[in-house]
Amino acid sequence: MNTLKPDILWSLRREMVRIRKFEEKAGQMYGLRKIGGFCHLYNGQEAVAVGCIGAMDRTIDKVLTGYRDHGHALAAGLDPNSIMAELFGKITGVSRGKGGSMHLFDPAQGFLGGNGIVGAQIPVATGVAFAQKYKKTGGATAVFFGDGAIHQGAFHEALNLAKIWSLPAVFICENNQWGMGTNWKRVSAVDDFSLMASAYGVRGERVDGMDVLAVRDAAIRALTDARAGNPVLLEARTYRYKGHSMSDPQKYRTRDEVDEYRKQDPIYLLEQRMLAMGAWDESKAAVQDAEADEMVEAAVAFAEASPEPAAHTIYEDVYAGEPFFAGGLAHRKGALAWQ
Amino acid sequence: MNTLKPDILWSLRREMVRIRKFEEKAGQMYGLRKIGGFCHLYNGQEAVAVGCIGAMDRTIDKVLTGYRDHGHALAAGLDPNSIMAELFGKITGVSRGKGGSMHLFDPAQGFLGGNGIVGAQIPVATGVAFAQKYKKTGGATAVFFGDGAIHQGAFHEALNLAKIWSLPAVFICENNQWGMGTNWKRVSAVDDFSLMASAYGVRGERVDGMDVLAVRDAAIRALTDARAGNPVLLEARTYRYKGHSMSDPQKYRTRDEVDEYRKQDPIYLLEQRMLAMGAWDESKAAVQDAEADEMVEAAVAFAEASPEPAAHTIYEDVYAGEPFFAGGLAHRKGALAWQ
Amino acid sequence: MAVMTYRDALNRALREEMARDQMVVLMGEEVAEYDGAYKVSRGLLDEYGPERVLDTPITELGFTGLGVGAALGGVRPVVEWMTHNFALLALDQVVNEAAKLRHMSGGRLSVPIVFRGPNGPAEYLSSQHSQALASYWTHVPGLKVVSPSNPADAYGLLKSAIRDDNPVVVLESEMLYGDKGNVPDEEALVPLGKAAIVRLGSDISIISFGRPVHYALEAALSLEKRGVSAEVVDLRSLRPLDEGTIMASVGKTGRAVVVDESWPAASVGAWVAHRVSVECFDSLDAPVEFVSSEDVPMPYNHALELAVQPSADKIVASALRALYLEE
Amino acid sequence: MAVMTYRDALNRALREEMARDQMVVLMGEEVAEYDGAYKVSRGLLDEYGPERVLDTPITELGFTGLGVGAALGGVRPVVEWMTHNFALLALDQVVNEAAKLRHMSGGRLSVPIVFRGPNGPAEYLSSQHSQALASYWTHVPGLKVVSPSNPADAYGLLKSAIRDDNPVVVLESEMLYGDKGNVPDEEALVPLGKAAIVRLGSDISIISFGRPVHYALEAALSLEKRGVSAEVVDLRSLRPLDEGTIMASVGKTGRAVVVDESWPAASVGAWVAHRVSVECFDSLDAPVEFVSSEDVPMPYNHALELAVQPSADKIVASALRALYLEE
Ligand SMILES: Cc1ncc(C[n+]2csc(CCOP(=O)(O)OP(=O)(O)O)c2C)c(N)n1
Ligand SMILES: Cc1ncc(C[n+]2csc(CCOP(=O)(O)OP(=O)(O)O)c2C)c(N)n1
Ligand SMILES: [Mg+2]
Ligand SMILES: [Mg+2]
Repeated sequence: MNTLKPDILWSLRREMVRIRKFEEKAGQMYGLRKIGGFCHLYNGQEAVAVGCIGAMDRTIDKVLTGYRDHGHALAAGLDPNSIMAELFGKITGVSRGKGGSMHLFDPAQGFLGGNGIVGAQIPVATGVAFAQKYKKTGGATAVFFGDGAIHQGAFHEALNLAKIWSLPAVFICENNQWGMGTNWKRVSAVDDFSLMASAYGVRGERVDGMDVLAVRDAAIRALTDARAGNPVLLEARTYRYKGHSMSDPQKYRTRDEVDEYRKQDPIYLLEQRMLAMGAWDESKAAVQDAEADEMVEAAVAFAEASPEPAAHTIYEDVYAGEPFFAGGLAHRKGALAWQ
Repeated sequence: MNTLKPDILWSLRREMVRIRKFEEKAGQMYGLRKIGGFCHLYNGQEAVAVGCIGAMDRTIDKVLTGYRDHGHALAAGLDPNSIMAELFGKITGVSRGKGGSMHLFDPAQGFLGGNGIVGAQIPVATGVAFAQKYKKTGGATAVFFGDGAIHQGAFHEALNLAKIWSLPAVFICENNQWGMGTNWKRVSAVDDFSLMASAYGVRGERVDGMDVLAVRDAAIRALTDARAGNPVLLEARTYRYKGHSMSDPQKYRTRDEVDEYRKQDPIYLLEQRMLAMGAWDESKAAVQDAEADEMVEAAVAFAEASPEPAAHTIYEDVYAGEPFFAGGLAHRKGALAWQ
Repeated sequence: MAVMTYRDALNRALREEMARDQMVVLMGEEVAEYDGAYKVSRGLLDEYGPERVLDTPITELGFTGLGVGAALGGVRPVVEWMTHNFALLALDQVVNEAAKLRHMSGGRLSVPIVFRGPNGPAEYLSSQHSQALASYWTHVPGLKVVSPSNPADAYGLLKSAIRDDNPVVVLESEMLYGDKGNVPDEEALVPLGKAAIVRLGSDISIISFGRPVHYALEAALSLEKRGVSAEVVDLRSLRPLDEGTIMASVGKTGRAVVVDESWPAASVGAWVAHRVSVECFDSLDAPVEFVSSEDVPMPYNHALELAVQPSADKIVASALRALYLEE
Repeated sequence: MAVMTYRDALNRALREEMARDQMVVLMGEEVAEYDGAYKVSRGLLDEYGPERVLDTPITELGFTGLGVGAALGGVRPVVEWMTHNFALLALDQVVNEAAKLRHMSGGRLSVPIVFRGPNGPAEYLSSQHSQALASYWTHVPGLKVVSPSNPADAYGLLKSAIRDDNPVVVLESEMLYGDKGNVPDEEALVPLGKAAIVRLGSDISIISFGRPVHYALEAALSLEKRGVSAEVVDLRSLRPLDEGTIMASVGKTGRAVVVDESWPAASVGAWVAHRVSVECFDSLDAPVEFVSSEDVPMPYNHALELAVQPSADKIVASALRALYLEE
């Protein structure tokens, strides 16, 4: 770990800062009602997405996650402008304004969402890994899910399948300690999720999810195993700073608890590490920060300037090929009347 | 174990013989087309139902199982006449001819089915245990399921719930080594299901499911734990002699494999044990066998003599209170026309 | 009469039924310490304690099945689904267990359970979180299904549902939780299986349930301005369906618009429209109009998601078509 | 032309499509070593090997979701559900993933997958194993749904389904697997979305899909003996629905009986009946008759289970009613 080249350290910092600043801005834009609905921010958890996805081979590997997906999408290289435009519901958004915050996608970057049903991405990702193996692409799939999601039957069924079919999948439980207002310990029979790996004969590992270098190391090991046909379960112990979604008053936890975790902030931790290693450079950091600010501002400007989707687009993207409508054209005419 | 009173040994033998003979007869009746559909026989697995259910307190405890339920129903004390009548689809059947082989019930005996959806009984049974705890009945619930069922998400979700809510439930995986034509090892990531207990922080134990005394011992321990709020997972390694259901040609296994297991036949094993303990009595055994034969013959006679359900009964047992029909009485009249 | 929100009316029903019957428990995601994702269960944990108000893990199949088993065991569970969208994971336990156990056991078992939670479009949530799934429950014999459109019905139907010995699915509406209305001060049950005429009229019947009843009432006001007198029927109960009230209304008006916020094919609305077409064949002066959501998944963009759903304008247009008054 | 069973016709379709396209794989419970619970996949393991014909554990949600992901990854999976009854456990992955991923991603993702297996009543199986669940799939935009009633359609529709870039649900019928019929020797695709007139007639249209098409044909023969000429429309495709063919037939005959073996409420049959009532309002001489299964779970007893289902006799009675020839 200490042998990491400085440019890797800087690149990890850059990715985390970009996510942090993007999320802060998304929060602001939500406050201004530019963004609606459920908007789940990733602040505090940056090291997990950045540590894992940064360790992947973006030409062949694939990433799936849940609804708290801005961070993973940015780490996977999605265009920030198109992400912000999606949050604004614009036609220039990654999902043409149809998906919103929870449903970011970009197959060109190997990023397959962005899923709103807790745990549903786990079997889907296992299938993506199946395709990688079947097509002998050499790639692996990483799937992220929460401490709440791990109890879903989908997790159990998927891990068994991944193991018996030797699929190149890495299952990453981001234990941010809360599933909405429920502390993970109240709904879990075990206090270490990596233990669950033993029920599927796969390797389980717990990693400090605030330490991007530790996450990166664990991810490299896991990806190596996965590529060899040995799926892995990682638990990344982390923390979310913000409410579950923008509408969460967070009465279930104390400010002290949040502050305690902020002391282990993943960006701060990495900077301390860089300092200790003699790889720190204040002015370089300032440039990174400024670039991230610019990226975020540009994204907002792009989203603002982008047009709304046209009414007829509601009928698009439903089917490959010709669209069709139950009940015929009468319905179609009715809907278009609003325009 | 060796301190067991002879009358308990005889009663265990009696129950197993009754089941064995009932199943042989059910198989014959199926051949004669008195019974239709899926009919899953329990031959070979008798020690599991008898060992467990025999260790339960039938006044407060509850039993649930899957579609291979004749053995559990008999062990739970259901009237053999009404079971056979149910297999014949008669109105005198335990389920009034509506359930058939897979859906035997008798709440008066604490026997709550009889479920056809693989694994679905596991959460239901967990809820029955919830009711026992909530109502402070002191009872526990035993739920039986197969080596195929353990991979269902329902298992995972239920065990976690049972543990975090300290429910009096005993989960018994009857590993008869085949899920239809699939050998359990081909679809399982682990080769010892009791290991899976560790993912839920519950005690797991593997027991020889051909040895009724071992099963009984394990069940007594498990029930004691369960009553104290500690759910338990048991794996009973057993074997089914017959096809998955009556229509299964069993091409997936050799006669040798079946014969090998017949050497460890649970009834034979118990008899050897009794012989070794000096508790064996040939004439007493003959009386038990004759009584079981009589029971089975009487059941067939009862089923044969029982009337078919009347046509209007299709509208009964759908709702508590007044029945009602989507589409009104026209449909109702149409159906009754056949009578 | 007190004015209260739909949310508080549901809360009051739960509170009263839990006070009345020790066997009533509430379980679901975030129902206890968080007071409910939509605050329907506010204060119930404090009042009835953690044995009767239980936070579950996010395991819809598991805790729904657990509820079914608890009902078999004599408890009367109210299972909250955070939304009906997530209940698709639990569908098997409702359709194959709750709805069938009485039947499969020849009447020996009883499953007194309520499944409830918000159903139908919310706002800015895209397609996985904005679906109207009434048809999945209404299709199934063995279940009862209700869909209150206002606080008094929310209160009265939920109370009846809890007391019923059958599994009852309650379709609430997230968008109605904050709506206010009069609720009687005294206990007032609304029977399952009875529709309500929420507006009298003579020229056309608008038949709906849940949130779109409000669009229907709005449309009726618009129509009034054009000299058309619209009667509005709020089904309240989808199973059993109160065909008597529906057919009497259409028999009188001779014209019908059915409104359902779900997709059109194999929907409750299409079923009601079909029944009206058959039963009122001789009195119908025009084809039954059906306003559903568009036959597409729900988009995130707000203008688009509104365009996809039924609206007062669409109902007016349909009513005018049925009256041959189309512009 | 060769005479073959419905089962073998499906088998041939799978075999040919697997030969044509390396990306086609088959997965499900017992599909490989056991040759399929209903032997639809007989011989495919031997021919295509364990990488393309995969036995899954009994985990409907898991392997259905895995199939969806494999489709995202460029494989073209055929997922066999041992029966549609068990698919209720997998419903979420079909409705919330397969049907919506294209839409939620603004068209960036494609989910070319087929879900297939027997649907509808079998014999002596009671209520959890004898259900007709067409409406659950047909309700959902983003899916296509087909239901072949004979070997040639089974062959041609399954081939088209595998080649389609959308998720397609195929409703087979256990009771039809052994039925024989002519299937062309050359490759012959049946397009998705096209109904077939399987019997020409002039007095009444009987509209159905899947197994009840056979009851409809039987009923047509009986009706013929009474001097009534019945046309029989086999929908074949439920989504998209071929309204053109349906309405042309009813427009000609002026009378319709819709037959669906599912429960009546919120069903495909009621939807079709509704559409006919609307589109053929001016040409209908009688209310559209609808013969569904009774509104009850399926009993085990054989006489009862037959009584619950549609039959030729029930169709004849409905047709006579529609013709005002009721005895
Ligand atoms: C199947 C399903 N059930 C419930 C929800 C509502 N819900 C959304 S997020 C969430 C909490 C998930 O917690 P966790 O898995 O820990 O992820 P985190 O939000 O902490 O990232 C819940 C209950 C849902 N979207 N899907
Ligand atoms: C959810 C579901 N999937 C599939 C089936 C079909 N099926 C019935 S029994 C069975 C095998 C079950 O094997 P196992 O759990 O080992 O029990 P056993 O039959 O050996 O007692 C299958 C696949 C079903 N009934 N339910
Ligand atoms: Mg969490
Ligand atoms: Mg087995």
